Formats: sequence, structure tokens, C-alpha cells
Amino acid sequence: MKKLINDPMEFVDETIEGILLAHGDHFKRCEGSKRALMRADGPVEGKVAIVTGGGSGHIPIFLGYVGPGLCDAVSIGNVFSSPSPDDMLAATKAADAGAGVLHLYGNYSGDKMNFGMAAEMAEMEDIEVATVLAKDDVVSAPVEQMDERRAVAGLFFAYKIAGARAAEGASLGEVVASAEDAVFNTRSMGVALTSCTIPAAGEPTFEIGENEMELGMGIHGEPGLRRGEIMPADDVVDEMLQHILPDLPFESGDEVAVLVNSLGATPPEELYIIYRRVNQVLGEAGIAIHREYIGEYATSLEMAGASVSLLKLNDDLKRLLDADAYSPLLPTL
Amino acid sequence: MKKLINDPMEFVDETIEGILLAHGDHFKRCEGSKRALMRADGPVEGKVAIVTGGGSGHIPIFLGYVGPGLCDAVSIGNVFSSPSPDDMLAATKAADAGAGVLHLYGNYSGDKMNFGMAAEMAEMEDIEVATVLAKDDVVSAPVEQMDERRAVAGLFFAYKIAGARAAEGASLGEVVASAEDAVFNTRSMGVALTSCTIPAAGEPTFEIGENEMELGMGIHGEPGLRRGEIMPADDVVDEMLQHILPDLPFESGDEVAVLVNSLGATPPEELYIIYRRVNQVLGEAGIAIHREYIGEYATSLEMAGASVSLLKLNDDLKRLLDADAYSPLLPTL
Amino acid sequence: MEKLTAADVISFLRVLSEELPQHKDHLRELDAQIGDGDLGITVSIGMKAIRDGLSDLEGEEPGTILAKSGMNFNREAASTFGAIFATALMSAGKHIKGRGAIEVDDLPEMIEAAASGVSARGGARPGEKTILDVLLPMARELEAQVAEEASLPEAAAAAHEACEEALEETKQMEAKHGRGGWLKEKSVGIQDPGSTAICLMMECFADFVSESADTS
Amino acid sequence: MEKLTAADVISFLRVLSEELPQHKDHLRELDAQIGDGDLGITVSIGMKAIRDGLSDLEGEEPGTILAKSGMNFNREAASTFGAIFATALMSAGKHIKGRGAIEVDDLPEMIEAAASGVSARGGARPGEKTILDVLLPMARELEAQVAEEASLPEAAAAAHEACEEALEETKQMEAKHGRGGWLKEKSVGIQDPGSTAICLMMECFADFVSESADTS
Ligand SMILES: Nc1ncnc2c1ncn2[C@@H]1O[C@H](COP(=O)(O)OP(=O)(O)O)[C@@H](O)[C@H]1O
Ligand SMILES: Nc1ncnc2c1ncn2[C@@H]1O[C@H](COP(=O)(O)OP(=O)(O)O)[C@@H](O)[C@H]1O
Ligand SMILES: [Mg+2]
Ligand SMILES: [Mg+2]
Ligand SMILES: [Mg+2]
Ligand SMILES: [Mg+2]
Repeated sequence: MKKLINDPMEFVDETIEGILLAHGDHFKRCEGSKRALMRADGPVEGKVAIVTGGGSGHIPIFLGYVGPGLCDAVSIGNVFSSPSPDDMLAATKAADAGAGVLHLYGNYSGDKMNFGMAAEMAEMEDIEVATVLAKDDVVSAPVEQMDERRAVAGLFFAYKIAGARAAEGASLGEVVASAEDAVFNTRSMGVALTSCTIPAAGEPTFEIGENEMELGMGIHGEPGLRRGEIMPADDVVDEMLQHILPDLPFESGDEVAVLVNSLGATPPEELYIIYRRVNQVLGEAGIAIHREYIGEYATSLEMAGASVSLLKLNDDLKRLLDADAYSPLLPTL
Repeated sequence: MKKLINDPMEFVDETIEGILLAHGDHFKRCEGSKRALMRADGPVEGKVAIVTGGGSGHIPIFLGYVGPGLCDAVSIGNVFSSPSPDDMLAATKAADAGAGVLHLYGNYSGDKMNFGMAAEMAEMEDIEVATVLAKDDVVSAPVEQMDERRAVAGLFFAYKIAGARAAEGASLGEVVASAEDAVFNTRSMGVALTSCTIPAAGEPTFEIGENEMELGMGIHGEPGLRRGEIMPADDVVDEMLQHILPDLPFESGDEVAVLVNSLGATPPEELYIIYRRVNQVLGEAGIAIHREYIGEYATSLEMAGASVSLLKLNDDLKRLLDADAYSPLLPTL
Repeated sequence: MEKLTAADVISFLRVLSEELPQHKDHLRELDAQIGDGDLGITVSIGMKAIRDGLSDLEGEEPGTILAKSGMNFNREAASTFGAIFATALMSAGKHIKGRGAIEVDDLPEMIEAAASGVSARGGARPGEKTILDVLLPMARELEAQVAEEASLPEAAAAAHEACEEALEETKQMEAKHGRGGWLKEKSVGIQDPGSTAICLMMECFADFVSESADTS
Repeated sequence: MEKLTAADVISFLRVLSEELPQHKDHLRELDAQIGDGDLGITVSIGMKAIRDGLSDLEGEEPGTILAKSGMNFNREAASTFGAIFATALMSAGKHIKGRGAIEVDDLPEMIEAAASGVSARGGARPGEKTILDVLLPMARELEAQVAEEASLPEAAAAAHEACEEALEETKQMEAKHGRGGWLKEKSVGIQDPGSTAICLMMECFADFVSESADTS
């Protein structure tokens, strides 16, 4: 296992420590939990609070999306496994400013059940909680069963949209509506070239041949659509878009935001080669690109691979996507 | 070779195409060159122009540092090899706004000689050119022979400082002085865990064992200080700082900026584990951290590894480092 | 033994928390085939958390001991199974709130309460390859046993048998929940990892009440 | 042949540009041991650029043909060697500006001009394992030949011989420039890749002027 780490069992806590040492002006710990962080300036009086969380190993997901115009607090699990309800509750209570709390996270059963328990406990303490789940991975289930789809990088759009709506001073119901609008208009698909290695496991999560890639693989190594010979980037993009475009569908005249995301090891040069083809195909399809995000937005440790996510925009989503947001977990100048 | 690319020979040009498609509002091509880009709003009237360049495969180095508060134009070579003097001249002529041009780049003989020829040609066209080279890698030569040291991620600091000084409206001489101030106060050292693969070569640049790391390796795979068993991250950091701190030296009471850079495959979690230790050691040494940069600032394709750079600050450098700068090549929200 | 006092519940949980981790590899292997292979470690960490929490539960009533132990499990080993198992213990525990001991008549209701809590939490229905598929058959068997006025050891033994049979049947089922759900038909043929953990616990329980039966 | 007209220079460069790429692997190998292994590809690409540029140089004088060919090489194959080689050709070319043909007496000055251009460009001094270490011995040998009133073919052959001997001596030198410089003492024992390329060119030149000698 080739990693620059210390004791694998300390991987998560040392990462959090490093983040607090680097960004202590931005984050603070939530009372009563070693695995929950919140905005240093939170709770924000009168604002609907957005709480997220999930397993570690995906930075900037999840804690990288805590900040102005984004989420208010996050609970942090072990690598690839759910945080505990106690940490979620601590985050929920700490972030709550009286206007209600939105639990916004990815559609994974472990996270769902534990957030569900946290929500119940929070309600017992008279905190109003609503829940919205990202489920953007088109290959994980047919569109008729969208509620069974897992979340990948498309969660980024839900954060931006819900975060901006909450920052506008909207009510919990309104924030939920905008978050759902984002979720239902987001579609993603990924491709993996290599496996990642969970530090505590020490072994690659899955085996994959020297010339193989897996299309549609999940960000924890969940089996995807198909395994095959590595193809040219343009062909990979074309196949991804053949699944993404008809799924919503995205059609001529639509306006979208594009996210080309690196799973970790894939360098920026390759992301731009991928974006180049995405831009060409959307252009031919008469779909306009309002803005694009290219870089590491949702990683899977050191996995080599990338994902493409599209958000179909309407006037509200456009306004909210373009709103200001800040997080120090995205490299700054 | 596991890459999401098309024809390896098109790697550089397709990357540039993708960047122009994504960031056409920020970049434009320099007249008469396919391998030179500049600020879309350039040349900036009356401002000293900063021109950089070098081999491809290091994004955000080099072209990622073209923008407000940074460089004005860049010439782009093939992967890991120098751009041609013609492309450098095109960038120099396009960026020149009459106040003179600073050639600011890394200390590699190929780049040096070609920029040297470009500078001569520019002067024949009555453009005043000055040159400053980054040379921050402490293991590449003893400090007495600092002019033989190669540049690694520390070039980032020179960009920020010189870019800010030029934006203040300083003269060419003043910009040179600030750039040199940054160069002479910057020290770096890296560690590599895996090799990168030049697309056109198709084979890893070097072999390295499954449990080996190379301390001090250059960002093109140049031999470093020593090869050995992978060590815990804290020990790696301690050894790096044992070379970096005495070299300037950085001493108790000093104030520094810290750059913890990923060479590509190393994920953010590990960078924060590294930063955690850097913060501890500097704290024990009585060295104050004014600000820190953590992420991908100078990559080597998909190489796994990281580097640590320190910039010793004085009041001028602090003011210039804190000045605004913008580039779309660093992921934005 | 005819009933479990609060003290009995605590000593049973201590025995259980020693026994289950010994099946770590078997559980990991099953989960690796159909999920992400972490169930073995989840159960080991969770059971240790239950054990570590028992001393604080001295003097509490049986229902509280069960409910709090469920929460202790999932606090340290949060996951799908952790949440499901915690929900089961919390539901069963709530159901016998106020009762000073657990009698054989309580068992069917407790397992039913656990089952309905689990399906409320996870939305699973019978036949979807989850622990519901062993909980419900156990509940039915226990009702029958109570109707026949079976003793606690007899009822527990019969419930464990029913559990094993039901576990065997999970092999034919197609997973609809959790990571197994994404495997769709590929999940058929593998016995459900979570239900396997429940069966191991039930076996441990049947042994506990019978052994104590001998020694009492 | 006694001198090279502009037409001869063009046909020599055409021959050279066909010959050098055949040594691609040998050069790659040498550079891989001491640098980054790109010299073979650099020379192949650069020589192709020279060839492609020759048609535009018809009618130019010899000095201009050499200078522009150097620039063409480095435009497509920019690198340390590209810049050094381009500088050498530009300096030599400038030196004979205005002369309609290259005579044997011109050769020593041309190589000296190339050498001083190279050391001005790259700051190298003799003995630092660079192409200077073959250029300077060649210049000295050519002076001697001219003093002895040798013919062009004789002088070229002698210069090539001197070049090979000098190349052999670069093995003992420690590199001080370029990537080899970072290898320090580890660079001793390997023959300088760039100087190897120069020797191959010189061999080609000697053959060219002698062959033409026979056939003229
Ligand atoms: N909705 C559900 N209801 C009840 N049990 C479930 C449900 N989903 C999964 N399970 C049980 O949980 C087990 C998997 O637990 P776990 O390994 O923790 O899942 P994961 O690692 O995917 O979070 C399954 O074998 C199944 O018995
Ligand atoms: N300063 C210098 N002066 C003259 N020749 C040099 C100098 N530095 C390097 N060389 C020559 O260039 C050769 C290496 O060229 P090249 O492979 O292009 O270098 P790199 O790939 O490191 O840019 C060396 O073998 C040497 O002969
Ligand atoms: Mg799991
Ligand atoms: Mg090179
Ligand atoms: Mg599992
Ligand atoms: Mg080379």
C-alpha cells in the first residue's frame, strides 16, 4: 500500500486534525463529537441549516462543502462507512439556528439509516429536520427506480443549490424544494481505471487488469456497467453521454452545468481532454453549457478515473448555482 | 499505460483545446503560435508583463498561473520538454504592454537556453526583457551552488509575489527584485512513491519497488537524495524539514507560508496528514505560519507523492502573497 | 432458566459479545461477495462496544439494557447493519419497557417489535434478502411455541432452528436493499450476510438459556 | 570537393537529416543513462524539421542556410540540445555571412564561432561534459590542417577523427550542466550523449565531402 500516512487506524482523525490546523478560522468542532465539524461562524442566526456527512476518503466530499453558500455542518465516518447517529445529531444540534435543518447527503443505505435515527433524535429535541438525498449515478438503477440510485459527484450540485437557497434566507420547505430540483435534474456516470485502497484494509478494494477500465463503477468500487479494454477518452465520453443524455433527458435547447471530476489519480490534463469531448458532443446536441467545473470535486482516495455530471438548469437553478460560495478545501491562490 | 487520453501525440494540443473551450473568457491564444496563451484581457496597459512557460504535464504549472495577480502569458512545450523560442517570443510580444517583460520560470537548462534565445529576439524588437529563475529544490545541489538547483513547486510563490508586484504598477526592476526576493526565500523538497508515464513514451519514466519511496526526487523523475522503504508520513515530513529548515535557514521567530503539494495521485487526506506534521514541527521550532496552501499546485502527471515548500516572509512578501489573484485552473465553487 | 432478569440479560450480552467476533472472517467473506466486505469488522467493533457499555447498564431494567446496547453497537460500528441491528434492539427493548424480566411469552412480541422497527427503518419487505427474512419466521415459530406452552429453553431452541431454515432460504432471494441491491440478479445464490449474523446470535441465545437451565 | 556552395550545403543537410535519425535508439539510450532519454527523439524530430525547411532556403547563401536550419531544428525539437545545436549553427552561419561558399579555410573559424556561441549560450567551459568538449578539439585540429594546407576532404576526415578521440574522453568527465549535472560523480563513465550526436554529424560531413570528391 503506497500512501503517505501514519497508523491507518488514525487516518481519519489525523486528517481532521490537519484540516483544523490549516483551516481553524473556517471550521470548528461540534460540541460533544470528535467526528463532527461546522462553520466557525455558525450557527448562522435565522438561517436554515444544512447538515451533511458520510464516509471518509472522498475529499472535498463531504467536509469540503461546509462553508458560506454551502453546508453548515458535517459528520464524518470511517473510510467509506457511515458516521454514527450521535455524530450526526451533534452536527444537527450545533448547526440548528431555529429555522430547521436539512439533512443533505448521498443515497447509501448505511448513511440513510443512521441519518434517519439522528433525525428522529433531533425531532425529540424539537429540531425540525427534512431530508434530501443525492442519487445521480445513472447506471446504478433504471430511471424508474431512481430512489435506488447511488450518489456520486453530482452531490456537488445539490450542495451549491441548497446552500445558496438557504443563504438567501429561504424557509426549510423552500430549501428542500430547491435541493430536490437539483437532485432530479442531475445525472452522472463514472469510469475507473485503478482501484483505491482503504488504509485499514491495506489491500486494493478490487482487482482490475493492466489494460482494463470499468465503466459506471461506483465511488467505493461498487460494480458498474461493464468492464473492458481501455478506450480512447473520446469514446469513453461518448459512451457515458449515451447513458446520461437520454436518462433525464437532456435535449436540444437545454442549458446545463458540467462537472468533470477526477476520482483522485487522474491528472487535470486528462480532465480537460475529457471536457473537450463533452463540450463537442453537447454542442452537436444543441445543449448549451452555462458553466463548467473541472477538477477534484469528489474523490475516491487514489483511484484513477473520472466522472461526468450534468445539471439541467432553469432560471432558479442558474441563479443559485452562480451564487457565491467558499470552502478552503478547494485549493486557493 | 492507464490514461484517459486519445492519440498521445495530441495530448498537449487537446489539453489546450479543452482549456480554451472551458475558459475561453479567461485565456486567448497569442498571435502566431499554437503553443502560447495569454490573459484574454491582456496586454494590460502600462503593466510590466510576466511571461512563463515550460514543458507540459504539471498543471496548474505553467498555464494555470496566467491571470490577474499572476502571469500575463505562457508558452507551452511538449510533455516535460521546453517550449520553442518562437512560442516564447510570441508570448513575450503579445503580453508586452510597453513596460517591459519578466521571463519567470524554472531553472532547467532546456528552458533557460530557449528562453534566452527568445529574450535576445525580443530585445532585437526593442522589448525590454529581464529573467528570474525559480530554484527551490534543496536536494538538487548544495546551497553554495543555488544557481544549479532545479525548480519544483516553489515556483508558485514566485508567481504570486511577482504577479502581485506587477499588478501594483511597479517597474520591471522592482518586479525583478520582488521575484528574486521570493526565489531566495523559498525552499522545497519532494518525495515520490510511484513513477509517472509520459504519454508519448507509454512506459513509466522510472522503476520503483512496491514498498519503496524516493526522497528528493525531481518532478520529471530526476534522481533524488535516497531511495528507501516507505516510512510513516510523520517521519517523511521530519526528514524533509531536516533538509529544508537549515538550508535558508528558517529560524525561531520567522514567519512563513507553507505549500503542501500533491504530485498528482496523492489524495487530499494525505496532504492534510502531512500538513499536520509540518505544523507541529514548525510550531516546535518557533516558526509561525502566516498562511498555508494545500492541494495540487505543481503536478507530475499521475505521479504519487508530495512536496513541501516554505517561503520565509518579510513585510513586502507578506503584502504581495496576500494580494488577490485568480486562475480558473484551480477548481472553483 | 424460565426468565431473564436484568442481570441475566447483561451476562447474556457479555457471552454474546465474546462469541460473535469469532465469526468475523465468515461474515467478512459473505459480505465481500455481495457487498463491501466490512460486516465482519462491523460486528467485531460493535460487539466490543456492547461489552464496554455493559458496566454502565448495571441496575437498569432489561428493556433499557437492550436498547442502550443497540445504540452502543452502532455508535462505534455505524453502517447499514449497525443501524438495523440497533433499531431491532431498541424496538424490542422499548416494547418491554417497565417489565423487570423477560419471560418466554415476551419473546414473540419482542421479535415482532424488532421486525416492524427494522422494516420501518429500512423499508424492507419479506423476501428481499434482509434480516427481516429470519426475524419474521422466528416470530411465527415463537408464537407457536408459546401457544404450546413451551419452556424458554424449548422455545429458544425451536426459534434458532427456524432461523437456520429461513437463512437457507435467503440464498434464493434477490437483494433489493443496500449494496446487494445494485448487484440485482447477481445476488442470488449467496446467503444473506446480515441474516447470518442474526442466526449466530440466536444460536448463542438458545445455548445460553439452556446451559443456564442445566445449571439452575 | 574543394568548397561547398549553397547548393552543396543544402544537399549535405538533406543527407545529414536522413542519416542522423538512424542513430535514434543509440542516442536515447545514452541520454537515458545520464539525463531523461529524449535526445534520440529530439534529434529525429529536429532533423526532420531541417529537411522540411530546406526547400524554402533554396537561393539563400550558405551562412543563412545554416543559421535558419538551426532555428528550424529547435523550433520543432526545443530542448537543451536543440538550443545548443541551433546556437552552434547560427553562430557558424553568422560568421560566414556574405560568403558565397564554404572553403576549407573557413572551417576552423566556423567551429570556433560555434563553440564560443555555445559557451555563451550555455555557460559551459571545457571539461564539463558538453559538446564543447568535441567542438574545441575539432577547431584545433582544423587549424593544424589548414596550416598544413590540407584539402577539404583531408581536413574534414582529420576533424572527425579528432572528434571521436575527444568523445572518448568525455567518458571521464563529470557533468556540470543540464540533467547530467544533478547526477554529479554518477555521471562519470558514460560518454556524453550530445557530443555523440555531434560526432555522428561530423562523420556524415567527412563522408559527404570525400564522396563528392571521388565523384567530382
Ligand atoms: N433495508 C434493510 N433492512 C434490513 N436489513 C438490511 C437492509 N439493508 C441491508 N440489510 C442487512 O444489512 C446487511 C449488510 O450490512 P452492511 O455490511 O453494514 O451493509 P453496508 O456495508 O453496505 O453498509 C445485509 O446483509 C442485510 O442483511
Ligand atoms: N550548457 C551546455 N552547453 C553545451 N552543451 C550542453 C549544455 N548542457 C547540456 N549540453 C548538451 O546537451 C545534451 C543533452 O541534451 P538534452 O537531452 O536535450 O537535455 P535535456 O533533455 O536535459 O533538456 C548533453 O549530452 C550535452 O552534450
Ligand atoms: Mg459498509
Ligand atoms: Mg529533455
Ligand atoms: Mg458491508
Ligand atoms: Mg534529454
